[in-house]
Amino acid sequence: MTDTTAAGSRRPPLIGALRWDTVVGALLVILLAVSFSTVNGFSNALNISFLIGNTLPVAAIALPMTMLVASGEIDLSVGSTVGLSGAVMGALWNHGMNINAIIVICAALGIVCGLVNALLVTKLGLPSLAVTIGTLALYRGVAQIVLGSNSVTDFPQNYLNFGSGRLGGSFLPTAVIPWLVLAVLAAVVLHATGFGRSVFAVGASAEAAWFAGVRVKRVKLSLFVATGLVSSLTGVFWVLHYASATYSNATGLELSVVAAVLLGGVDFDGGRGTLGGAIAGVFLLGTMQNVMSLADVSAQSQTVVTGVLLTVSVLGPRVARQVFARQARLQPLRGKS
Amino acid sequence: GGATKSSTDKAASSAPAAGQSGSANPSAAVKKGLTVAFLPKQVNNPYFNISDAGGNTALTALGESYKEVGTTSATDTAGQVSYVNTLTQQHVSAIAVSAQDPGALCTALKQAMSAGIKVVTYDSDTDPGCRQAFVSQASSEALGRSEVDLLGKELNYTGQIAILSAAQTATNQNAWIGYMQDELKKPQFANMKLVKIAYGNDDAQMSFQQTQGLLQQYPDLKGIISPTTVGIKAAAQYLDGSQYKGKVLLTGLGTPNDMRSYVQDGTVKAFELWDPGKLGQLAAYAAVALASGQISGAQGQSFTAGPMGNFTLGAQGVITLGAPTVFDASNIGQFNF
Amino acid sequence: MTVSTTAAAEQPLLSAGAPRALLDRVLRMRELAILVVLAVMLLATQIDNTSFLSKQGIKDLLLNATILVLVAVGEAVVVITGNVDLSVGSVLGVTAFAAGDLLQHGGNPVLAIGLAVVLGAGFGAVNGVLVGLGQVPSLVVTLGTLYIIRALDSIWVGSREVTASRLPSGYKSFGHNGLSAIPYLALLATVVLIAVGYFLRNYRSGRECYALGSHAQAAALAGVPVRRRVLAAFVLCGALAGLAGALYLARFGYADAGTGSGYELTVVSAVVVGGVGFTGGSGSVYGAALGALLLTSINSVLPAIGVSSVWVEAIDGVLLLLAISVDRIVALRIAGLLRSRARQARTITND
Amino acid sequence: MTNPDPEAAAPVLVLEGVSKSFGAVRALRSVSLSLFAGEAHAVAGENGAGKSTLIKVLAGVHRPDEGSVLLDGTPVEFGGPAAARDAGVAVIYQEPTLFPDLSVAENIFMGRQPTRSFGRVDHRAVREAVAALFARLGVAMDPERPARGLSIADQQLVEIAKALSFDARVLIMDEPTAALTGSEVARLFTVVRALREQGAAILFISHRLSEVFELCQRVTTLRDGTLVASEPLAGLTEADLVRRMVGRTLDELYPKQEAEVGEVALDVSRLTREGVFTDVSFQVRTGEIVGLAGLVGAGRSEVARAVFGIDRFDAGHVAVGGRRLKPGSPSLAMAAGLALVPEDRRAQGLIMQMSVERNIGLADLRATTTAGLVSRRAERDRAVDWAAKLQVKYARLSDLVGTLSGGNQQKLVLAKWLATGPRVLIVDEPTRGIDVGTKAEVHRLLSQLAADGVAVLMISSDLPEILGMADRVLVMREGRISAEISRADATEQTVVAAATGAAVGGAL
Ligand SMILES: Nc1ncnc2c1ncn2[C@@H]1O[C@H](COP(=O)(O)OP(=O)(O)OP(=O)(O)O)[C@@H](O)[C@H]1O
Ligand SMILES: Nc1ncnc2c1ncn2[C@@H]1O[C@H](COP(=O)(O)OP(=O)(O)OP(=O)(O)O)[C@@H](O)[C@H]1O
Ligand SMILES: [Mg+2]
Ligand SMILES: [Mg+2]
Repeated sequence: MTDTTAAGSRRPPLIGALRWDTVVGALLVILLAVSFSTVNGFSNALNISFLIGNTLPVAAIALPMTMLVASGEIDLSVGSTVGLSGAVMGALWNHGMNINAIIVICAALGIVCGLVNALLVTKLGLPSLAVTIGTLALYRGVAQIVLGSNSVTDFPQNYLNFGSGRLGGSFLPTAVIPWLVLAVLAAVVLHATGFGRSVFAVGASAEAAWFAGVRVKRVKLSLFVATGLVSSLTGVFWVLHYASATYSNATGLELSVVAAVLLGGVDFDGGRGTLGGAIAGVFLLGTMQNVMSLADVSAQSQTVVTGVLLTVSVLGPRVARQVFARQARLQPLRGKS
Repeated sequence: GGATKSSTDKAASSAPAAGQSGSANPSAAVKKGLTVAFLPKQVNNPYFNISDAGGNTALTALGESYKEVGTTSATDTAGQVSYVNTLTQQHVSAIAVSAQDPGALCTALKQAMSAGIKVVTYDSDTDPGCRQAFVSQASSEALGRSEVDLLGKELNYTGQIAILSAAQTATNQNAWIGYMQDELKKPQFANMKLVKIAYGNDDAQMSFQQTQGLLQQYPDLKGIISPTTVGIKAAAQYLDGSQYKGKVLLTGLGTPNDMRSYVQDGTVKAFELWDPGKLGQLAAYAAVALASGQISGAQGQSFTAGPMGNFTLGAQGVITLGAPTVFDASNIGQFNF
Repeated sequence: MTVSTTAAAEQPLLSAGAPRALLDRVLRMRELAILVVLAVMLLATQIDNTSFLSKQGIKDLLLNATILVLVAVGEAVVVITGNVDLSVGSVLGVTAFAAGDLLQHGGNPVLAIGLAVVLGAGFGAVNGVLVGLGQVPSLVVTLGTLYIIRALDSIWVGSREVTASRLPSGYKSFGHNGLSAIPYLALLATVVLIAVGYFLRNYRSGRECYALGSHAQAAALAGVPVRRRVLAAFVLCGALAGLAGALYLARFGYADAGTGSGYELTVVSAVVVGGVGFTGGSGSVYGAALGALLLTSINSVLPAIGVSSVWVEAIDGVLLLLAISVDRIVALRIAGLLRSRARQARTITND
Repeated sequence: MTNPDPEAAAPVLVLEGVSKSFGAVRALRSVSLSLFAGEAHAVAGENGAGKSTLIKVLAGVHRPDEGSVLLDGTPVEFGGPAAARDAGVAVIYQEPTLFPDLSVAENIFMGRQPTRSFGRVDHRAVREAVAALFARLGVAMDPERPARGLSIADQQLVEIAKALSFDARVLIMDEPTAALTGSEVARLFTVVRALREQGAAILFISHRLSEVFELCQRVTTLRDGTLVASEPLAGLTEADLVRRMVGRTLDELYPKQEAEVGEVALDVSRLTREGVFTDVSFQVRTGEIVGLAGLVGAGRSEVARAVFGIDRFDAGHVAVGGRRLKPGSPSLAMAAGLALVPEDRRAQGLIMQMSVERNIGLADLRATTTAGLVSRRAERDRAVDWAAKLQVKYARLSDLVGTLSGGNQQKLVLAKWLATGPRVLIVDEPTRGIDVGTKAEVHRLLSQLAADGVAVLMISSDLPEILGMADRVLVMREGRISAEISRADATEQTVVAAATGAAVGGAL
């Protein structure tokens, strides 16, 4: 029995540090540092507030999406849920309903949207990718039926201010506060509670988790519902931020969210990933886009960069692991000679 | 607070339009060193490519700088907002924008205007309060009525007709369709009946299938109006390869290059369009006039658009390009756009 | 103390009887559910609108399905190997334009189709190499190449477009003519479908695609050249997307930088509706083709019965959900059937 | 073509000074081995000794860091499993590797199906060959059914059929019998002996030493990755072999402690799951070990699953400590004090890509949670504690359990459940793939638990284990309890008779 329990859980520091989420975080810091010093117009408060404000929808949905992907599922209907929530908000507002009541209704609607996904996945055992491609069309379709071709813009000013305003004169959009609360909550739940442990267990092996007494379906159900709820609240924010409710709000948002989450090192097969990585991924993509626009990089070239980043994000960790595995193998040999 | 629509309606409608205030000096000299940024609905869209090239021509003639930025998708409203933000950061002199959504750009455009940037919309307008001037391709009324007249003449004013539009939300489409329906109420159209408005979402395949559907649902259909370049092209291609070729007449808005072969082989008799290049030129001249202080966006002000002559601002700062051109077998050879 | 004798072991298998086996085979066909849904839908539409299944109507149905069928067949092969290719829409776009560009400069139509296929296969090879290289989830890799190929396409194409007037008329008529109600394009797609289906069923390398989708590690242990098969699947998928691109051009007479964007979700939907399991290893290309036919038919049926296009998207979604739910319920039933059968077999043996 | 004196001929397959490391773990250190035609050669060693690694080197799965493999005297470097197979080496791996979506027949012939003209697969030939193979092995399984849903034992049988179908010169079997009952093992051995007599070389691994003695002529023993001895079995006793494996003599294998039998802890009444098991009733009292025996597929595991709430049942009820359990909820069953060590450790017992500490903690998250937050320290302490109690061999607590040897994984599953402090413990094949030393350890542990008042239900296909450990033996046949036999009456004959339905008096 060579090195058993006594060896403890020490890891060679290099391999520990070279987790992909840390790499993404470091990249983000470097990008920010370089942009602050060299990119014209990046560093002023207005731009930073634009950057954060425009990234918030993706950042918000990425929180529950990270957990969902870690549990081995995915939700592609989030963009449509955002759109549906906005459309309902616009339609009800046109009917003269109280805005607070509308927001509550939108939240409830999000829960229903999540529930529909969840029940199809857990009750029938359907693959979530297929289910949510279906609801992607369905929710967007319902949005279209609800609001038709209307575009509603005349929401009360103080609410619009929440959507696009800033905290005092600072660079922080007002809506960052609720997001931060949500982010901390999500991080604690995922990484420090029993529920979080179950999420990873379910993602890595639903069967083994079930044998260990994890209520697999309930875990999945709550994650889908959380995703629906956050998406619909994001829909409300979207309407207020852009001061526009149309049925087509946030078309294609799902791909941005998924791309950011995957870039952040969350394993698509479930069971692995960190919330910090996902958030870093979100802001890395957002900052990248902002900087490239400021530097007059065309939209097409920006897309190339996004694509390359994504590809590297999956190839990168693997290549890194191989390289460091080789180093680790060589080290004991070197130590001996 | 507990705001509802009715309680804020007044406040919203009585809010002063940001652009229209301020005075202008018609004889002010054209400022030099201006940068005018074009922000089309979509880059790489052939139509906007022609219009923006027109803008470039005009600016080059004036000795000002031109740039073009934009999203690769025509429904990426959030992306368009980001671009407005970026241009604000870059302190361009004026923005010429074709809005993807009438409301969503407002906050960002207002921010741009408060930073001293002049805003002209072209092709597709925002709410009037969010820009100083709108360069309209043709009056909606003229377009709508003339297309019905065109088809009426071809059909001897009898038979069922249908409209194949773009997205259900497209503001300009809906305005034109409104005038078409109004025109059809006139006595000479008593025997012409509009049976259906279909939406092809400016997607070739969808427009294609919508055309098929129209013909299956209404076997006696005699004519189709498609006031969108994508729609008319798809409808023509379908008719061309079907038994309905030459039996069902098609008109609408299209570009000569797209439609040439269909006019030559008899699938389409006539259609119309303004010159998108001229539209872009006019937008550029209007932007320069605004930035030079020659106009401020109020009704009645006028400016000189280089070789295009004098233009006067109408109500709510609308500048109209003029009547569209009708293309048919006799003249289509002369155009290349 | 051995329990079962050889004769007893074989007995239940053989005496189960041929008619039951046939019924079984039919029941086990996951494609059956889709076929039924499709037939019911078309019939109902025909009753509502008698001109729906006219010669022109049938031709339109088949034409609409052709392109999606081709791409879905390629996608199905990739999905069967346990992967997915999201870049098919981008590949279709590039290849359609490349073929068009060649044609409008006076190129030979056959050459243009060949170019599209080769170009598509090339992109497929890139995907296949990237996926095989890192043994990484193909969903992420091809989401990346979806962006990259689309962007390279729009940088290359810019605002150029290929319009019908610049295409040889023979090429266009190939796009919409045919033998009576059967378009040439549909014939071509059918040939491809049958060839791929036959190959998957009857060749070792075809069976190996199922094996590695079912359990990649086990496949490696069984000596299946995993990377080579994955690469081949992606190349086939790319090539078919390329072929579909060339046919898209013939059919719609148009291509620009945006051609085919967003197509991947439709293709994936078709494959999923067609009963090809997303975890790999199950389903057939015939199912995928039926799925494609079902999806495109819905889009023809709705306008034909006068449903407002406002409703189309929602109905599409509901039908997709219905299709996969029905498929799933049928599969569960069959699993139950198997369970009780296995029990019976054992009981007979042990007696 | 029998070869009466293998030593006289040249060896078929030789392993020379082979070393293999995984990161910091040195699984094999300069191991040599010669395999002759016509012999059955056993490899013995504790869990994690390196047996499976050795086999994977032979099969071309792993490339050795040092040393070489010689086939017929010439060094070979297999690029992969396919190369080894083509050279005539067939392998049954420790963990079944089937394609769940494909039919059993396809599984057996994947990659080398007989073909017709133009290289097309001859489906009929495949079916016929499989039917013949199954007849040879006496397996009653529909070759056309998908492999998904096969029990572990059935999977193992398919693996065996697959390996036999190669007609290989060298047949390597890594614990092929771990999940099988006596009758299947006997049949397998008949077939293997026939192969050996036809001149094939057999390499065989099993933790059941009686099987080793029954089948093999020579044995190679490994300890901690190093070679201890390679010698003829004739003249060795089980005790000798054990001493070579563990480096010391072993205590009694079935250390049955007398415990006071108390209240009824688990009461299963008329439990029925349509088509799976019918009318199953039994009770387990505190301090009692009840054995559940039966042939493979008799439905023992299914009963255990239903009792624990994994599967729903159609009729009957389960009560723990007098309180009825809500069906279909493992978490409620656990709350009532039930624990289940499942039969398939890879799919059900552990989460392969999670670390040792998280796996141990998963079954009882409440124990390490304070104020809603999981304490990492508590999690680690608990893991260290229980891993030590069961002598689990691992390098770091943060290692993924997928990298542990099969036996150590099995110990981890036990650790995970014992850590929950259950009142009723159901163990399904608790010693599958566990070496003799640890097996004794597990038996002692189960005895100890019973003595401490835990009610234990032990499902096992290892008849001596059942007879040695159980206070009472329940026998299942075709989904029903066919007999309940007291410890005094339980013998190999009575149990087998009840399991097979053969008419032997005195069972009921
Ligand atoms: N892929 C791998 N990565 C890391 N370590 C490994 C790997 N495979 C085996 N090991 C380690 O190598 C050692 C030998 O394992 P091996 O599976 O050969 O044992 P074994 O003798 O077959 O044991 P058992 O009887 O439990 O099956 C163990 O410590 C194991 O943890
Ligand atoms: N998930 C499943 N789907 C279909 N059939 C199954 C499933 N699990 C088990 N079976 C079948 O049910 C029967 C009973 O299996 P079970 O595992 O309960 O037997 P057992 O007595 O525990 O034997 P052993 O565990 O030794 O194989 C077997 O024929 C098995 O093939
Ligand atoms: Mg082993
Ligand atoms: Mg069992």
